[in-house]
Amino acid sequence: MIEILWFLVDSMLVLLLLALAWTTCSSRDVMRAVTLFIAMGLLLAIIWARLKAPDLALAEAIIGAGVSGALLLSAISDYPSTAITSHRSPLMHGIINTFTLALTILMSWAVWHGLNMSDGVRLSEQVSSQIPVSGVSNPVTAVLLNFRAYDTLLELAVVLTAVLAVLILNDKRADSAASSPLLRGMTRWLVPLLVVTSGYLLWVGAHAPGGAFQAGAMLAAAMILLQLAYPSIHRGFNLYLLRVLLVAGIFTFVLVGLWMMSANDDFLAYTPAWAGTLILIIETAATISIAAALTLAYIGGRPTGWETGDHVITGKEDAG
Amino acid sequence: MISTQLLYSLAGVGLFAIGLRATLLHHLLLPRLLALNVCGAGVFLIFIAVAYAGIEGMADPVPHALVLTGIVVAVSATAMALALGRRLESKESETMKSEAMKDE
Amino acid sequence: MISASASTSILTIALLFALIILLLSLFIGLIRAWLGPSVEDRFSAVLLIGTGGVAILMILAIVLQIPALYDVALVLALLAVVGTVALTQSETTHD
Amino acid sequence: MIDSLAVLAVFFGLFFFLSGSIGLLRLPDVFSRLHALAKADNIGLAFVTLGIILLEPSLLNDIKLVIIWLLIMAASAVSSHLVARRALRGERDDD
Repeated sequence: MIEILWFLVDSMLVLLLLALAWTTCSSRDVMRAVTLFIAMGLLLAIIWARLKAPDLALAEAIIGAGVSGALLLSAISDYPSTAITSHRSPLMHGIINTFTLALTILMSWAVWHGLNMSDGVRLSEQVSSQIPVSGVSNPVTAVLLNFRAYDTLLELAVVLTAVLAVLILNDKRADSAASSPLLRGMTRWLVPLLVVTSGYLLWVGAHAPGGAFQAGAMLAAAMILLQLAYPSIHRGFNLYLLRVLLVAGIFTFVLVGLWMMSANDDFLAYTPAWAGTLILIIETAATISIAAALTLAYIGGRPTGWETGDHVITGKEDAG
Repeated sequence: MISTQLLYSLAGVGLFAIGLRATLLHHLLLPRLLALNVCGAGVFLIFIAVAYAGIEGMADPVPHALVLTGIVVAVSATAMALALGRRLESKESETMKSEAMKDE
Repeated sequence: MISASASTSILTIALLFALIILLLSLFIGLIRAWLGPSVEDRFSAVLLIGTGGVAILMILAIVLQIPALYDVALVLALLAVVGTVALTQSETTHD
Repeated sequence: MIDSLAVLAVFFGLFFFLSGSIGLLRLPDVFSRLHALAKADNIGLAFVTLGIILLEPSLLNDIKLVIIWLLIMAASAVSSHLVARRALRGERDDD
């Protein structure tokens, strides 16, 4: 009985997901596509929760539903036409459809075959045997910042490269119109709440789902909300500080790595006794860098006065 | 448990296929980016479905960490692609303006 | 002992039924997102998915015994606002 | 006993969710649809939260659940306002 009900729940989730994906991809209007895409992000967060991946559910709820939705929506105004039309010929249409169908069948067979093969050595056993020396008790954080710290270092580099490209390519978008007083009122109590939640996610990441990425994206969402409610707030940014914050994560990471190399002969090989503290230090710096990067990506380019550094001082303190 | 894994993996394959088809069909940047993101979500779903170990069991944390990295990289790549598209759009409108000037 | 586990499984079955009904209600809401006709109609469907998602996450937290899902529900409640604000503040009005 | 009370509360909340989404589908314009949505947001989620609080033993998580509910209440009020404002603006543009 319970199995059948679970199966029903699973099939409804899958059906909803596929329907949303299909309508997102076949929309004739950009606004409709983006709205459905945000709905798909919300649904994906539920699916990660169902598949017992709460870390991912957190990240998807923040990034999929909040940050990337806001990014795409602000980008809509960059394009003069929002009607989606396909310029492919009927023949090309047929070729693409056949190709996709063939690929789908091939991949389905591969997945079916792969899942029916005998279980090899699962990495999860190795991970859980090494958790006690990792300095944290949340396995995902242990993998990200201890066992596979290289990956995370390079990931921060990828984020930095992407935001550098954004900064090189464009000036920031024109300020949008003023917002409603109710929104500004809500922002005043919601933003502190978002910042506190971000700190909570950073702290809790050591022993429960959470961590630097979720916390950083949360902080970025707070900045995006501020930007939406007070469109001219970016004029108050301290641009020197912003530059420092942008590279703080990767700088701290490399510094810790080199320090540990002098002690343990290996880059990023933490001394187990200090591992917990070191991971928290790295995560704090990474949180701030990710938040700064995503905020700049949302603004869409260089803030006013980025090259010269003399920005318009409005008396507002920099928040991030 | 295997049926749950199979169901979600096949859904991931379906998601990937839907995204791929739309990426190939559209020619505007924004819908293409959306479609590519749908593709990525399909890949993530296959990873997490394979990591799943039943209602009672503990899921494998390694794919979770990989996909977490993937989500952050995907959003950065999207931001970069949007910036490229915006630059392209402004260059195009500039060219169109200067051509219109020449015609007059 | 036996009666305790029996009542747990009855509870699980009831909560799974609740999940199915919630998903059904999301599905009905999504039809509105597909039909439109105006942008605002789609937004209200997204709002419904946000609230319904919070309810689903709460129930999943009990059924799967993962208390961390309350955090996800909290984050979803917070971020649904950011998403809606981004949607309503965006400039385009055509559909 | 507590379990059955909790399930009762959850299903009572689900009734509002289901009627909210049916309202979203059936009602004629954006503003009445938003009104239907508010029922799901406020009363529906309130009873689901109540049911989950009865099932959740940890006091800390109970507090978290109450915070989520309060957040959703505030968020739904603001979001509905923003969506309705946008819809009104669009109507004025058409004239």
